Amino acid sequence: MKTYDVIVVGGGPGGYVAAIKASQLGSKVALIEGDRIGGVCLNYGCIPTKTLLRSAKLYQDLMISESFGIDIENLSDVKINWDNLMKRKDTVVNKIVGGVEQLVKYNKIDVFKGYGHATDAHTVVVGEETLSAKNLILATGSSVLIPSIPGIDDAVTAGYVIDSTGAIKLPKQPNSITILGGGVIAIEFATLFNSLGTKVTILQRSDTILKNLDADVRTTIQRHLTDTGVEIVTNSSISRVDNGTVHYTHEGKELSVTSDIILASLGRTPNLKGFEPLGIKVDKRGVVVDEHMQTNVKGVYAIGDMCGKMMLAHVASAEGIVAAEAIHGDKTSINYHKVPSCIYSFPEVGVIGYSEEAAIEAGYDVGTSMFPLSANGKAVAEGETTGFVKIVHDKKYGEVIGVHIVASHATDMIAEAAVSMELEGTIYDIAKTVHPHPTLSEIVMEAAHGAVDKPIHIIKR
Amino acid sequence: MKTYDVIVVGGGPGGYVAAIKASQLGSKVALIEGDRIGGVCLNYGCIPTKTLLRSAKLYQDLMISESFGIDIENLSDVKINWDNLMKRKDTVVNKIVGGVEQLVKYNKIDVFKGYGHATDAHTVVVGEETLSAKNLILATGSSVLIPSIPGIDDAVTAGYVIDSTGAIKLPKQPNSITILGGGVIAIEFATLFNSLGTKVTILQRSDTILKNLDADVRTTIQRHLTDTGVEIVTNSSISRVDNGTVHYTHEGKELSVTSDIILASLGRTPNLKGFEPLGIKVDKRGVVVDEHMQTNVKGVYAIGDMCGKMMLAHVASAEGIVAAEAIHGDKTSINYHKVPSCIYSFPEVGVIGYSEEAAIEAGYDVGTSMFPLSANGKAVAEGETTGFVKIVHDKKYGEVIGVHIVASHATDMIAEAAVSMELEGTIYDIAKTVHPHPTLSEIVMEAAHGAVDKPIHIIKR
Amino acid sequence: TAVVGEIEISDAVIPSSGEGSAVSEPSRATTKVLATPVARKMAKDLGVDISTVKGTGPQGRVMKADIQAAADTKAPSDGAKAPSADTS
Ligand SMILES: Cc1cc2nc3c(=O)[nH]c(=O)nc-3n(C[C@H](O)[C@H](O)[C@H](O)COP(=O)(O)OP(=O)(O)OC[C@H]3O[C@@H](n4cnc5c(N)ncnc54)[C@H](O)[C@@H]3O)c2cc1C
Ligand SMILES: Cc1cc2nc3c(=O)[nH]c(=O)nc-3n(C[C@H](O)[C@H](O)[C@H](O)COP(=O)(O)OP(=O)(O)OC[C@H]3O[C@@H](n4cnc5c(N)ncnc54)[C@H](O)[C@@H]3O)c2cc1C
Repeated sequence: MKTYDVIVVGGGPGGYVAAIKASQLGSKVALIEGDRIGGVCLNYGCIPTKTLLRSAKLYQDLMISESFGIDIENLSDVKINWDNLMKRKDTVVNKIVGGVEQLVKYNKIDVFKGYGHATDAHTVVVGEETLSAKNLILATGSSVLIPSIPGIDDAVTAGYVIDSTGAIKLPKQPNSITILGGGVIAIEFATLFNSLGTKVTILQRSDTILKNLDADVRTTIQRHLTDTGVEIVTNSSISRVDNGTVHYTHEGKELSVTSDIILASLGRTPNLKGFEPLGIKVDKRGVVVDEHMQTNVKGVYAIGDMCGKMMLAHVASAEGIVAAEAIHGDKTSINYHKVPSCIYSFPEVGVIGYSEEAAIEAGYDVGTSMFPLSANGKAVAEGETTGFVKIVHDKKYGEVIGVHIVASHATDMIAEAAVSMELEGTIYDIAKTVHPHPTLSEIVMEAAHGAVDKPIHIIKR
Repeated sequence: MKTYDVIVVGGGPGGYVAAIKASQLGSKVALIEGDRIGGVCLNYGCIPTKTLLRSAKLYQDLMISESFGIDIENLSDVKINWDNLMKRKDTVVNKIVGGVEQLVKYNKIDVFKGYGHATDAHTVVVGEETLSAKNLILATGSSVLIPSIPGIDDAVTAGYVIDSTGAIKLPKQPNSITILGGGVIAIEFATLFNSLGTKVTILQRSDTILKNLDADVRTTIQRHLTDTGVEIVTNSSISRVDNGTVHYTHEGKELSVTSDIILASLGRTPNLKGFEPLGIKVDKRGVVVDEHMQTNVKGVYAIGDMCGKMMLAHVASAEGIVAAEAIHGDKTSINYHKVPSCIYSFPEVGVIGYSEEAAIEAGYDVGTSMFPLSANGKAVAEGETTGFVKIVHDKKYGEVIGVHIVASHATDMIAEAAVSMELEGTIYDIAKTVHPHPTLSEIVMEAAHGAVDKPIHIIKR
Repeated sequence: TAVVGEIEISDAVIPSSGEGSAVSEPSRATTKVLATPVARKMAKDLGVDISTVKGTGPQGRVMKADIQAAADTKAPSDGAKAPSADTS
């Protein structure tokens, strides 16, 4: 039996970061991973999707290169080389996973390959090995949930229905794809396939895609997707799947859509198998933890997707640091209202904090200010003018409590909002900050000016 | 004679913003512009260059599209359509200038077309009109300085030597260009022409391009330009120009370079003509003003390039707001150590505050932390890994006093640093801010972690 | 009808369901001092009670210059320099 200070189960962005941090703080750490270091994020999630999206964006720009003064004699000579697309993705993933493996090694963490299970709060068995430690950090992530729709199991077996992991390794480009669900992952895949020329249909159960996002973001993205050729059916109820055909009802009518591939993106469920003996409390979102990521069982921490707070890689990492610090005796915590999230659609989305609706509901004296991208010089120069910034503030002090950006570089831009909110910045501070010209970030300043008083660069009636 | 509260001379980003702000604060405002509203920035500077750079970036990406999994049968079928490039640039410029004209009109500002001159501190003559006002804001900008090099005047007349205004409206793409000077504008044009396939040579008098920038930024950009085919000759002394040939000495040798076009980018000089009667004080940088932008003559303000503080559009605009507020009785000012500046090279540069050298010279107890882009997942996914972030902080409280970013989206990323510094943020605050994954902005957080203690994602020995 | 999962991955905002938002509901009842991180550290360092300092930053935010000024004015007369506990 090997003894450690901390055992981390799961080597995703939650687990490996927790392990590194714990080791940096002086603990002797074991990390158990059943698949590949990097977890969903590096292997099947964040990184492969963004790698493919990079190519898709280039392809899209290339198709309209004439409007930028670059002529391609025959656009039909431009071909997506699916094999190379996949190869590049694998190269990128392997490079980054290799880097993380190096990091883990450099930080003197013992890695055990295999799926672990706990026998009690201090003992984890992996293969032939039994490990023991004072503290346990669970970071096993989540798995795709395939809902029980009549016919879906057969369609999965026949290869018609896939999940996101299948979608990043298709053997060839589908002519058409139907996406079940309208969450962030669904929208990113819709963007990817649509940009590459695949016919995309989204079937969404509720009346909107991207629910929980600010209404202005939702409608802008929904309209833009529709304008660029994606078919979005909201208020649809799926009744049955028959190979590549999805039968559904919409506004009382029985309809169906047939496509090469059906992507199920209907939610994820925490990975809890093997930890039943611990008796940790779970609710419908996932493992229940206190603000220092400790479960109801002393010395057992849980982080990342399995807690279901915000299913994002940077949240998993931040929670991993909190757990490692808690074990080390530093009581830190995360304010989830100050955590950004992104959608890598074209244009991108970056949001943080309260939506207008949520802020009102939470009882704030809410002020909002919006500034459109179409009035921004850099956006016009780049030919990408769909989008806006919306700042939600608490009128009491002018504190910024939510920022919602739709713009081609929104995922880079939201960091400004994150650091402002971390520093309890107000609309006055952002308005006063000199932003460089010409950049998209000027719209953030303009919106702040609009919240304080009057923006310079818009006709506000 | 028409009477106003404020007369603004010059309709660039300094003048038009000052005019709008003054009007928003309740003043009756006249704006005098001899050329086109928008000044150098909108018509010949920021906007046209960034519009052309957008096309150049696309062309560059397109040339390596195979590495992204997109095949173009014959790369020789891809052609730069110079006329369309120019047309797009004109369309963008006209659109933005038109927008500003609307704004000026909407803000009830009387615009007078023509070059104005002052007869005293309250009187400006433009064409047939004589205008009078209690306050005058001068915002006449700067002009290119063509140094007196033997033969240069003839070469200008013959069309071999041009300035930046000529460079954005060349009738056709030059095969080769020699750029005299190594400042920001020179580097942006080097990037533009090099990416489009023109052979570029930079002749720089001193031992480095981009002097005044942090040494790490300078060397990274210089190396990258060289690696991508730009010839950079530092420590060169130009002796004579003969049509398209520049004769220069370098390390004691007499050398020459011949190219289709020579771009003179050797500095700018303030536009002061017509304001001699005011007796305003001028030093070698430009008009001398106090922190509220007032000259030595009461009621006469000067803003923007003509003051030569930082020759940037957003500085001109910020100074315009300060002047308008000062006239209105609000004493605001600008801390130039908290003003970002950008270079739209590939990769881009965004910097703010002290360079490491300057911070040491200023007497700070300097700490620095660097994080390379090559260790960032998004950068690897995008295939653009040249760059880094460097944070310079004051060890006393950890206050961030300088941030230097080289990255494909550095111009968008620097806003985070600007707002952090405006709020007197520390390395601890930036490290604690959760940054979204995967984004380039994560390197800012990692560098802050490195400054505080240890970054997660790098092997730091 | 289809069974659709409760959990949507990388869902952007925490729904306002009980458990989720309870984690971090800000306490908004107290009046707070707007101050910069450096000003707070400096106030502690120099024994200045930050809540007594009038801020000159946007919306009255207390900046480091304000703390320096407060410390400078009190320094000559106040030799004792009782450090303030206020680090809010
Ligand atoms: C297609 C897609 C795109 C995404 N894009 C983004 C994005 O752009 N940005 C973002 O922030 N998030 C994104 N996400 C979400 C992100 O991937 C997750 O939030 C993140 O991976 C969660 O990290 P984690 O460490 O909690 O779990 P995971 O990454 O799921 O890692 C858990 C690890 O634990 C291992 N494991 C499980 N059980 C055991 C066991 N018993 N013993 C040993 N090992 C075990 C698993 O093999 C796995 O490697 C995306 C997700 C998907 C599916
Ligand atoms: C190629 C190039 C690229 C640049 N790129 C950037 C960039 O990306 N970002 C950035 O921040 N800066 C950039 N700059 C710098 C930027 O353009 C200037 O800093 C900015 O334009 C200065 O603004 P201004 O209002 O002071 O003067 P100007 O923009 O020069 O405007 C002055 C105006 O006054 C008018 N005028 C002059 N004399 C009179 C008179 N007597 N009567 C009436 N009108 C008069 C002129 O016609 C002109 O329109 C660039 C400059 C160049 C040349």
